[in-house]
Amino acid sequence: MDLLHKSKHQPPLDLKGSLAFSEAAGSGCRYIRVETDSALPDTSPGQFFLLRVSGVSDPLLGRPFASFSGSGNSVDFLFRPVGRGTELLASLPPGTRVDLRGPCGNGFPVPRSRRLILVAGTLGIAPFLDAAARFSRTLGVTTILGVPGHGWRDFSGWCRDRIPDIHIASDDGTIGNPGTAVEEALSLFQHEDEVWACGPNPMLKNMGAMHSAGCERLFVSLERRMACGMGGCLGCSIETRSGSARACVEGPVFEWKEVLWNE
Amino acid sequence: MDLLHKSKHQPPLDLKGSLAFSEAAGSGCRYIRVETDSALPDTSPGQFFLLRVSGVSDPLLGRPFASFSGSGNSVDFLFRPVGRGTELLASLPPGTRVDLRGPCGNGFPVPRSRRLILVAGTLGIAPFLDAAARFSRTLGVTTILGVPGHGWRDFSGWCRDRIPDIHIASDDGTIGNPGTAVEEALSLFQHEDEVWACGPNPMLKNMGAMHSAGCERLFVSLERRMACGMGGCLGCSIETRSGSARACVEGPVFEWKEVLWNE
Amino acid sequence: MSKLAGLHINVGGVSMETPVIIASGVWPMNPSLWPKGSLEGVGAICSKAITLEPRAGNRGNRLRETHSGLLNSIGLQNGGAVSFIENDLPALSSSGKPVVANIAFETLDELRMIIERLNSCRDMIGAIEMNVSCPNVSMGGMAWGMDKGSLERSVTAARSLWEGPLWVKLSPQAPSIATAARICETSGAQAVVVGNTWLGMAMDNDREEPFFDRVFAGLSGPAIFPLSLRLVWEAAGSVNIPVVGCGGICGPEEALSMFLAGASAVALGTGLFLDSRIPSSTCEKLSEHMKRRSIPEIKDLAGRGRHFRRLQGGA
Amino acid sequence: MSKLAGLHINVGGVSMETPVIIASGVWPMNPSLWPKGSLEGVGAICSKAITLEPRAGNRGNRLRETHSGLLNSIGLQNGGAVSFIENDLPALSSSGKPVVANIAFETLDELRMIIERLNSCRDMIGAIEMNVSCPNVSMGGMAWGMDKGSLERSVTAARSLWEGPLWVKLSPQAPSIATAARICETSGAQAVVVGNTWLGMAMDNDREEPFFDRVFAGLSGPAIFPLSLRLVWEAAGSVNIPVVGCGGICGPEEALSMFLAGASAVALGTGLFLDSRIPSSTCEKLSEHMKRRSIPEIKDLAGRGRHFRRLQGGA
Ligand SMILES: Cc1cc2nc3c(=O)[nH]c(=O)nc-3n(C[C@H](O)[C@H](O)[C@H](O)COP(=O)(O)OP(=O)(O)OC[C@H]3O[C@@H](n4cnc5c(N)ncnc54)[C@H](O)[C@@H]3O)c2cc1C
Ligand SMILES: Cc1cc2nc3c(=O)[nH]c(=O)nc-3n(C[C@H](O)[C@H](O)[C@H](O)COP(=O)(O)OP(=O)(O)OC[C@H]3O[C@@H](n4cnc5c(N)ncnc54)[C@H](O)[C@@H]3O)c2cc1C
Ligand SMILES: Cc1cc2nc3c(=O)[nH]c(=O)nc-3n(C[C@H](O)[C@H](O)[C@H](O)COP(=O)(O)O)c2cc1C
Ligand SMILES: Cc1cc2nc3c(=O)[nH]c(=O)nc-3n(C[C@H](O)[C@H](O)[C@H](O)COP(=O)(O)O)c2cc1C
Ligand code: FES
Ligand code: FES
Repeated sequence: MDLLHKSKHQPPLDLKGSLAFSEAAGSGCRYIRVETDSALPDTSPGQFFLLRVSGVSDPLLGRPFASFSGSGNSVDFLFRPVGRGTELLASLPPGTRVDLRGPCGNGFPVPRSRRLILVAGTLGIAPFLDAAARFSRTLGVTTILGVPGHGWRDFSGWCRDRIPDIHIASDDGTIGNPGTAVEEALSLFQHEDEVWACGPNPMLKNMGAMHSAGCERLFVSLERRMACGMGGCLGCSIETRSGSARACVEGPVFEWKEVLWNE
Repeated sequence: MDLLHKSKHQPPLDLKGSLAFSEAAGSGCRYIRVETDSALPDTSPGQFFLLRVSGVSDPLLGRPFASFSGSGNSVDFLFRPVGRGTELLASLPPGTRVDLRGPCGNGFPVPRSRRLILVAGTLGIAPFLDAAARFSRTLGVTTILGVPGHGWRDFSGWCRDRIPDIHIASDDGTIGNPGTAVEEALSLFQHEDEVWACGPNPMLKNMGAMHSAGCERLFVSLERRMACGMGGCLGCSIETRSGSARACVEGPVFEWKEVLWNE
Repeated sequence: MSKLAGLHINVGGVSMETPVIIASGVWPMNPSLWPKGSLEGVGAICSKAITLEPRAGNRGNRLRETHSGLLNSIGLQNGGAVSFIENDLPALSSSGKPVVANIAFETLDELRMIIERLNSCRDMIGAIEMNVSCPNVSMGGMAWGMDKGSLERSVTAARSLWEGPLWVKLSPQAPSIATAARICETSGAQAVVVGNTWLGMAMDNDREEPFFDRVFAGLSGPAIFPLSLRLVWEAAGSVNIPVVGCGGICGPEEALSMFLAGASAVALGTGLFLDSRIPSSTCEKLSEHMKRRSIPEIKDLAGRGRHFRRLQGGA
Repeated sequence: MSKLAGLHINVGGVSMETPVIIASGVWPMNPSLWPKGSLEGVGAICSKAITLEPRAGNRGNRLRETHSGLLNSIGLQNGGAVSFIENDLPALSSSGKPVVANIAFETLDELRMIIERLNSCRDMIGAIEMNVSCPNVSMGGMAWGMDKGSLERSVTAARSLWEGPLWVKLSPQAPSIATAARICETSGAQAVVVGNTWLGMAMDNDREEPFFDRVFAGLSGPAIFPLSLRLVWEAAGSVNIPVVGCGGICGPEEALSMFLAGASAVALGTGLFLDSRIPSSTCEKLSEHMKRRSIPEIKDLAGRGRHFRRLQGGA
């Protein structure tokens, strides 16, 4: 299968660590740092870790979260409590022992264009939080955050504190420009721009409009429930033009065109 | 059954709270405080709480621990990691959410004698930690701690810091007087002393020697695995002369003579 | 009690204010031991298993925790039918909740004699729940529920002796829960309780011997919930009498799943060890779900998740 | 590798450096995806189920976590026998660990054709593991393991076609695991794997429909351990061929319990999702236990917990 963007795939490591801090990131979201007992390998934007509480079997499985600022013995995550696992995670105090498996997945490919547009739907900003800064040293980087509306004001502010030139769009028009992240991206798109997107599935599907607008390199990071994070269980499969792919190995980042959106 | 020492038994409450601190108490033992969201009822020495981590089902059951310094919205426990549940508990950082059920059980009866001897085997000191101070205002109180030996030096020190006139005995003679807690108690016993004991089963059984020495009021706090802590499951039954009794309702404190030691 | 509006239901002849039952063997029989407010949301209370003669229960270890589960080997410790009727029943019954008398027996003769005793206090008993599923005794218990013939004989016998509501508590170990439930229905049971604990075991690794004296023990608690839910789905698909869902329900969401799968009521066991307020929070959740979907009565909730639209075809 | 001293064992014709097997369906077939060091302590690797033709697996949700458990409905997604032989087997086999080929079939004809294909690469295959226990497909799978007649027919057929070691992976849903294991033994199987996932289900409460398209799914993970251990105890008591304990083993203590109950080897599935180093820590624990008890060889550990001294009499 030709879906592996990186020529040499590195299997994930199983690491132990502790929550170093857990802070509010606005609108119910949490910003957490894990300090690992042993050194982390390098990670690239779009890669992720499975995170779970150590030593207990409920919750059982690690939950996948995009990592950022990962280096040495610490790695950061940004998440929103949406279910049992994330709600529990949000309630854990610093010092709690956790298991990490990662970095998993392919991550985004090395950019080939001179300009990069990063398009995030709400928590989809996570993989771009340091990518934006990292790439803007050498490339023109435009970051877009789309949120549903006023409930997301604090979170939008938190993101703007980190990416001052971020473009924010809200469906209800109460924060930043009115409209969706995709519309915002279309309005900023210039020929030859490379576009990366991360967010809810419907948004990613709509990103297809970028192709129509002439975008040649359009990559999206997809979400699936996962068990192993290393290509064993086939629980995370995604239908692509090249056949069934695993979000945790051949993904989570796919070329938009590869994905069979209407499966 | 005439085993209920207290005329009016109060069923336990289900409370939520957070770990306020978790400190080393020497020799691997932990001293923790739980701050509860709502006010605690009064507790008496020998009563206990079932303690578990909130919101998860592994570990499933609350673990029974004798409470001390319980008042208002805070209650303290002293424990030793001996298995999965206690090891996990020892690793939890302050701020961790916990469920409490209690106070459970009968506790020790109101002392009738003018002198009270409290006999503890290692962690059996827990229910006596504030009883010693509380009763010494009105009674002559002698507290005895028995430990196996030198591995328990730090823990013995921790106990002495709280009960300066504590008598310590160690099996290997390396801490305090050589010998067992029971031997120590026999040597300090005076006619009409009331004796309370808490510790491992073999020690409690040996406490029978106090009777031979003339002790009339001898109470022991027994341990059993528990599920409900409120008399429902019959998992904690103890054979007594009056029939089967529940350690969580008719106990954990029994008159030594009531217990069928060789069941 | 407008919180409970719409939650009233009649399950197999027992009229209950809510469809949440306290399962057998987990709750004190003496009301003075019940935590304050813990009956809020409770629709009925099952007794601990009653046998003809008093039983001391099993020796040795009785409880062992597993991952999200509890193995128990209590062994039907109880004071016998006469003591139940004299000491427990009046108090239980004065709580105002229907009392479900859970009965266990080794022989049909014993079954007959227990029911005769209970007939003497018929008005204090909401229903008899035949326990043909206890894994923790060597005779009687589960054996009655494993075999079609003995299940039919025992339910038929009970039916002919007892005029009140008759429920049967089935064993997850029955080769087919659908068949077992159908036998109960045709033999005159008015409801089936699905199910009891699952047969498990634990090893004492240090002593290199089984942890329980009787080797096997019954597994309850959240661990078994997905298995119990499947049994309820199967049983509800095969009978017209109500199914009481039991096994691993430790919160409102799990209770709701049971109703959607076809249960008309739920029974809570191990969950009450963790939180005595689950009946109350379950009722709140059920009310809320019914309100959101404009479901007027709880009985209309039973089986709503069975009309699903996806194809069953596999790949 | 003195850490592994005494752990060598021959299980049903397969010689393994350790008695710890990677169970079917949980591990990548491509060794380049294996985490560094993760094969430490591993004695053999099972393939994902192989069917004659490629299968796309099930649509819709495939995974759902439960309390200490995992429901899966993967549905035997695989590239078919030919692709296995050409793409996966050579790499798997070059790992140096015996490869156990897990095969699933709908008809005896299909069984025959798969085995014929595998016969062409006999030397790369440690054993065939007949999967008569997959709950996630509509035909084949579990159906073969539920009925005495079909179990006997299929094992006998496989035995006549395959000269190498033959294992059968039994279903926890079999009415009697002891009977099923005995049928395998008399039909020529050299080992039984006990067992596969337990049939469970989950409800999507918001959508009011079953969470999985196929309604039922297979439950694995720590939740089922006490149930699997009981099955192993029963199976080991009824056959002389080795029993491989599988189901819910997530740590060294559980693995040790399986041996004491009668298993000659263990297979790890869901546990590997949590920690890829469990095979290694399991081997350490086994070695340590054996040393402490002066047990020279792992084969002497199997069943040591069966000679218990307490009475079985109940109360
Ligand atoms: C590669 C990858 C990277 C991700 N990065 C982030 C991130 O940086 N920040 C963040 O907040 N979230 C991220 N997610 C989503 C996150 O993993 C889920 O929100 C989380 O697993 C939900 O767990 P839960 O137990 O709270 O939810 P559940 O109670 O299991 O489910 C609640 C809801 O979440 C959905 N859900 C469950 N698991 C997943 C999943 N694996 N992916 C998507 N939706 C899921 C369910 O369908 C349901 O709607 C990522 C997911 C993937 C696959
Ligand atoms: C009324 C009462 C008061 C107690 N007070 C204290 C206290 O103040 N401080 C303290 O350190 N311990 C106390 N204990 C003991 C404590 O409850 C157990 O150590 C704890 O439950 C073990 O849990 P675990 O999961 O770590 O052990 P497991 O892994 O379950 O078992 C480890 C070992 O502990 C034993 N054990 C398990 N449960 C109990 C139990 N309920 N009682 C006794 N032994 C058990 C097991 O038999 C085994 O030997 C008390 C017990 C009771 C019944
Ligand atoms: C400690 C204990 C004692 C039990 N005693 C009985 C009993 O006497 N009769 C009976 O029918 N079921 C008995 N059960 C089974 C429960 O009523 C219930 O069916 C089972 O535990 C599954 O439900 P749960 O997972 O909610 O606990 C007992 C269960 C436990 C845990
Ligand atoms: C995601 C997943 C896929 C599985 N696929 C297969 C399979 O293809 N063939 C098979 O025989 N068993 C399969 N199993 C069952 C496991 O091999 C194992 O028997 C079962 O999960 C119980 O063990 P565990 O609790 O250690 O996981 C699968 C299990 C899981 C979780
Ligand atoms: S999560 Fe297991 S294959 Fe992707
Ligand atoms: S712990 Fe349940 S009766 Fe004592």
